[in-house]
Amino acid sequence: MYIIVLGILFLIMILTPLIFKNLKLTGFVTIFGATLVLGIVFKIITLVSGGSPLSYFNEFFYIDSLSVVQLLIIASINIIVSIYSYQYIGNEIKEKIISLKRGKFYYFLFNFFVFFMMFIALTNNIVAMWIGLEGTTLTTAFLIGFNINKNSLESAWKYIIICSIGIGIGLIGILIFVNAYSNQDASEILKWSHLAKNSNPQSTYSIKIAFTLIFVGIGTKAGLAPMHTWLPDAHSEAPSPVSAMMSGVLLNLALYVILRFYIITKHIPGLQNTKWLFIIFGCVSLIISSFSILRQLNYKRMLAFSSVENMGIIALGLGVGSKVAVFGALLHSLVHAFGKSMLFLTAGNILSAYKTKRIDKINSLIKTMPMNAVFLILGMLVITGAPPFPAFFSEYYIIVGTVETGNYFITALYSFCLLLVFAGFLRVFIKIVFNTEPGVKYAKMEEDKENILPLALCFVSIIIMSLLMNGYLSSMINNAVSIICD
Amino acid sequence: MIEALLTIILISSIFMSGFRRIKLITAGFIFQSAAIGLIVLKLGYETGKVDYYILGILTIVTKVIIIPLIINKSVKKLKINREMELIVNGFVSYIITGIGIMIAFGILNKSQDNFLKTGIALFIIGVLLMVARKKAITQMIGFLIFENGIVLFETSLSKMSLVIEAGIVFEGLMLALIMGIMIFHINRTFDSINTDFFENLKE
Amino acid sequence: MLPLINFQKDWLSLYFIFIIILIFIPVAIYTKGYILEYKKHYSANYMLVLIGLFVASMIGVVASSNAISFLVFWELMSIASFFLVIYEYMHKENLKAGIFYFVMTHISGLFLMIMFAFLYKYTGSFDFSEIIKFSANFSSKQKYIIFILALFGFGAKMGIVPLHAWLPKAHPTAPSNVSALMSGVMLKVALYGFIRVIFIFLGSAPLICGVIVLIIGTTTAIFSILNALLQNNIKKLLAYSSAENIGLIFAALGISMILINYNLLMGASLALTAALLHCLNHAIFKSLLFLNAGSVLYATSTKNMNELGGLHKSMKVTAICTFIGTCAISAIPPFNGFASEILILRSFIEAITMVSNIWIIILIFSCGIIVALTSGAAFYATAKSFGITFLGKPRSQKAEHVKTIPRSMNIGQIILAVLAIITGIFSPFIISKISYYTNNLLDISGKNSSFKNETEIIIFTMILIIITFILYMFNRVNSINKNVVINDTWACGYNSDKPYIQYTGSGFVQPAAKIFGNIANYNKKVNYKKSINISQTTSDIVEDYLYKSSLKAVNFLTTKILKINYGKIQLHILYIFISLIIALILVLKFV
Amino acid sequence: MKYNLFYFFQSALIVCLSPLFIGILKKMKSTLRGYKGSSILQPYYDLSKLLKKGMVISNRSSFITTIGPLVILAAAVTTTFFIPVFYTSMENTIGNLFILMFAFGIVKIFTVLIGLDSASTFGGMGSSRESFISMMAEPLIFFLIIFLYIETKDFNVFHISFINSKIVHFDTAHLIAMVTFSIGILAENARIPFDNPETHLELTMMHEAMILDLSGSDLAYVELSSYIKLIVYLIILINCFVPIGIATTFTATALLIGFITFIFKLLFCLLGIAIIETTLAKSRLFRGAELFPAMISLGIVAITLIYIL
Repeated sequence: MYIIVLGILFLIMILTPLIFKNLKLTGFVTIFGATLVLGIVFKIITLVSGGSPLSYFNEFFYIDSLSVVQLLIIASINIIVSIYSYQYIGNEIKEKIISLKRGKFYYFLFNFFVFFMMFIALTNNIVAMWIGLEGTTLTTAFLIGFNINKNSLESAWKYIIICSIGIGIGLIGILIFVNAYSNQDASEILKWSHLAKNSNPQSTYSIKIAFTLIFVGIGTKAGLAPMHTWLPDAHSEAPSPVSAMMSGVLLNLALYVILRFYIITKHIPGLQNTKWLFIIFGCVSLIISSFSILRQLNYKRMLAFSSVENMGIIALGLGVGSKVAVFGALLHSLVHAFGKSMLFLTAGNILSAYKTKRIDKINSLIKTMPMNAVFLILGMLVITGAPPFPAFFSEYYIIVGTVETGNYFITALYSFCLLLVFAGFLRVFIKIVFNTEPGVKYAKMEEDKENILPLALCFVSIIIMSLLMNGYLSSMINNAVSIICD
Repeated sequence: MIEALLTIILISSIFMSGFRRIKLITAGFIFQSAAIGLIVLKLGYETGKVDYYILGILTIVTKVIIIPLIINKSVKKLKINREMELIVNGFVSYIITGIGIMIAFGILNKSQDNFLKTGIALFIIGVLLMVARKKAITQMIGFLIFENGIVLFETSLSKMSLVIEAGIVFEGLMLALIMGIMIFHINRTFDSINTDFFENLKE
Repeated sequence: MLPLINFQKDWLSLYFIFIIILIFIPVAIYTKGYILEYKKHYSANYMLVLIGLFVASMIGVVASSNAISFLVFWELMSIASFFLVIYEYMHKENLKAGIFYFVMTHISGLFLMIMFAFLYKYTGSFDFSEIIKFSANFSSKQKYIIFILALFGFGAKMGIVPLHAWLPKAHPTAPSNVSALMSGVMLKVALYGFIRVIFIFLGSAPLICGVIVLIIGTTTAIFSILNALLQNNIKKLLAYSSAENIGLIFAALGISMILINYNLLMGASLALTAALLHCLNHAIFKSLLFLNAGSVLYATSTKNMNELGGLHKSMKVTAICTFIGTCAISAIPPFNGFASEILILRSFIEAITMVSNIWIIILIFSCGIIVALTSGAAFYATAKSFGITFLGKPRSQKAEHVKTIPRSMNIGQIILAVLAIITGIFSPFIISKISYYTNNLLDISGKNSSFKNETEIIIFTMILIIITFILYMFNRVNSINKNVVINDTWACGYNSDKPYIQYTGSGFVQPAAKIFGNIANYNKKVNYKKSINISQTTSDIVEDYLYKSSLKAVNFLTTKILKINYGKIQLHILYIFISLIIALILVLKFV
Repeated sequence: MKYNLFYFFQSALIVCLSPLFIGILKKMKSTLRGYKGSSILQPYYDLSKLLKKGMVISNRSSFITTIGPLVILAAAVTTTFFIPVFYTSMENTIGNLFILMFAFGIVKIFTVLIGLDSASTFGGMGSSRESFISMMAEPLIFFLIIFLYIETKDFNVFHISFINSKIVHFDTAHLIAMVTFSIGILAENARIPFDNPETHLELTMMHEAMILDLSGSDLAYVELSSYIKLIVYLIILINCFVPIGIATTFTATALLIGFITFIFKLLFCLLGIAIIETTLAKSRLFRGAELFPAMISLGIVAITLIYIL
């Protein structure tokens, strides 16, 4: 029932830009649709909150607590970004940067993109998950190259080539994976819910290979280093709302797909050590991204590296595997989605006001764009894990997890990387917000107030999250943790 | 019959790894895709499953007709005929391909599944083309070879429903389309499709 | 699993809450006037909110009964103080100092996070009461781990060498009321944490830990006071002096830890009391001195004491308050620094006679000698700071044309000055109160023998006051009908109006610079071009060597790692396959 | 009460007699140098002359100059109440060595600040050097306290002299410590080789430089306090290290013997200072400073001797 409603909603949202000429209407429909989607997701959350999963259409769609977390992220970031896009696209058209046609094209692709993500989170079919991921690649490739110029085309090309290869490897992995279960009922083997319960594949050897392929392949899409190379380019060149969506949601979702396979793999006797894939790639991501953050000249690029870092943190948390750490990882994926979207959207505001992505060209934001400056600082605090924002807890739980399981070296490495990231962020954002060149007059900019609502929404949701930490949120995440750990 | 087709695939792909002329590579690709399509159809004939027929037809339609058309169109517009500077020259490419295939077959020596082995050979050649060539269009063809490998894999391993298979193939087509469009844009903005010009995003 | 803010009310927490509130009240009064200076360029509300948050979070840290809420408040404290440090953001150096400070405090936070994670691992709980219940069961290896983490975690916040480098940067850049809070209170909060972890959670740390603490404390004290000596920036001098006092407290804690190991609980209790008392005293006099420095800054808008001088005429109240603060910090009876300084030295001496291990004796003895030298140097440094700033003749226009200070600032200073005297004279009562609790902590309540004769200071003060009074009366009688001539100072017949015939701050410490200059990397350059011109520079050697070389290492790695991100797309594709192959090999090999 | 009264008497005696001892010291020096010298009562004459005179005050001076001399004198006088002179007992509750030593801190800080107060060149120089020397001397004082505490397990001067008066045979450590402390006394009281109390040559003086701008009764107070300070230090030296003969019972004979031995010991000390001051020249500031590390290593030797022997 809900699934059908969702499908119809998305159909309407996707078709509106194709049918109607009025861009405003499209924007409204998108926002309205996003609100309805969020409402439905909330309804689904209440249905699932008891712990028992829902399934529709012969278990083709399957919603448990783990997917609920993803659904929540997608739906809420979607509405925030939709609101942002409304103003953003309007401005771009007003300033004659893009044509009306491209504006409509944007909405078409954007809604398609969200549809695919929703599809990944809802589906139970493991190959369908892959199809969803591939679909996001297809739609976002154009979104990244949206402003057709040298930089964006280069990044889009990199994105499409690297991600397609990754996804292709992932598909090979999935094929081998499925093949390893060929002893089971043919109509059931593509269903995750079935595989998670039956842990007796034909050969564990091919499961090993398959999982590695899936991990590396889809890990490319999730932005784990050293397969992350597309990410900084793509995220820095895409329009800011798209970067927010990709960084906050898409990366998470790719990791979620890996996690689905990991849950199956983990239950097979003798394969528990596959968790080291998470840990090693998490650590490599952490190291590479944290060092890279230190010397960036482009703030959007820096945020992109921070996404790599956060993916590393989440992967590490999942890999460490103790309940505390997994809780931390899931919580972190939630916080990161909101925090990073907030930062990217703020960066978008700054970009549209200053027309430059270079850090050294922007000074004294607190004078020129005070509201955005405040959100930038808040976002920085959120993303670097400062209390009372939930990222502090999530990062801390992962530390606790590493200590608990005795991986002291990883604890040290992890903390060191957190420190580096913190230093890098601090250096840049404090410089952007507060640095005052002597003798320069800083006047308040008009653009400051234009697109504040989505930022405020992001921040409010983060605050709500910290308030709900003890109750609702933690019970929801705990349900998800029990799916992973038990 | 299948053995002969597999041979065609292997030979064409090994030659493709050293070709410089894009038209030749495209031709190789067409041969390869056609062979794969035929194999799938043959399998369908043998097993009597509708899935195989549809997969085979889809493969032939997209990879033998549509994608080569896109490529040719781009090539005509772009006036590029050949790879000028190779990162790994033809001679070495052949050797690498040979060694790679040898190792892959060596690892899989216990398996009797020739599809699998051929698929892996295709992966290796696809990757080689993507890594060792500079033109965006060659990279695209490399990726398509890679995808052909996936199709071979699929036929050998999977038992999926039709919708899913169609989805996979359809998305392959979409990807090729998007790549083609992108190459077109790239050529227009960069005046070249050489990936050497992709250096703007260095900080 | 998640923080429930649940406060605890044991004596240690209450004592430190008492310190925080005691300092906060006068500082708050002071802030009312001090903020006027900033109203032109910066937002006053912003500062008030941040100060409120800062103090609240410090109280939160001290009152937490749960590791998570401890850490939350700890980080909040760091954040609030960071934004206070960069309050005057229009100066670039302030931003730099602030960032440096925040990074250092983040290091501290990370160490603490790991430490509590370890405690959680060992005890299975984040709750302090649960941890205390477990405290007897820690193995010595566990104790070492916790100790090292606590040392770095709290140490980075306290400013022990070599983690002190943020202190002399952050304190001068922060507004003075904030530096008063930071130096007077925030450092104490870190000490609180250290005491709680080492003395209450672990019960007794291994001997080596005590030795390490003692050595680090002493090194910190001597290093920072010698650096303080050579500073000409008032607030920088005070910042270094804060580090010195923390070093003293730390050394006393070290003594206490050593003695607990030998089960010499009497001496341990004495040393712990000394440390706790010095926390209170240092909080009072250091915040007083920072407020004074703030007043000077407010009135003359310079922190460089070589531009000051003669302020006693225009800023009477501040001068007297600073004098009291100076006396307190240089351990002049009956001001408060004296009481704790004596206790610290006494705990050193008693430790020497109590311990039987000759190597420990030699260690304590040499540390004691250094601590004594430190207190001498502290006298030197503060005499310099007061004398050069307030006495003599104005050395520049800035010192001559002085803004009047709002009354609330004066009130704030006076309250603290009075506190410094009261806690000095009545220190015996405070000591007995604290020692009651430390004895309880170490399970030797009832046997109160190590604190006799402490009331002597009251007798001393009374005699001193009586005699001063008698002499004063005598002087009044004596000076009737005497003519008093007020004139310019004699300057060997030269025109004495020139202020530069006076000693400057740098000149004042020249003897020490000559002998100990290396420790502060002291350099003197004389230029003979046109006019003779002497420039003297100092820098922090720890910062020069340790910090800069680690920065270099990070820079090097960054350059190398950055290369991974940029390159040809073909290479990036190769990365995927290389990592795939490596992952496959690893998985097939090890799983 | 009786005891307390007696202590008061003792102390008052010290206050009154210290100028006399200084006079004796000066007389000794002039005799050693081979000229007649002034009368031993000369310090009294000087003081009374100064008290009668009017004052010249610098227009730059602050409250430090106003109250400083008085407080300095008061602090010096107060210390006399905390030391045994020729009678001691174990019942006394005041007399903590720490308080004594830190009380001299009051004198020190005021003199240093007076030096800076009048904005003259010499004052700053004197203050700077005085602070430097006292900083270097601080470990010595600390060492003294450690040593005495190790010997007697007490911080109280009265108790220390009571306990030490029983010692007949002094060991090496004790003697080394005594020498160390004697040098400390020279440093703290601005005597040769650290400072020359007689000259007013600007390059050499320390103590005199600081009080250069004082005059009249202020100068008298400071001079008197410096006399008292020297004598108090000497008394501490005498009564802590060689308290032989000090009265430990409250009888007339014991007190008499105590008084006589005390006078002798004090005169001996003064003679020692006189000899040092006539034979040595004032050393350079940094030469003087080098003495301190030497003293500290001596102290370490002493402490180690106590523990090892």
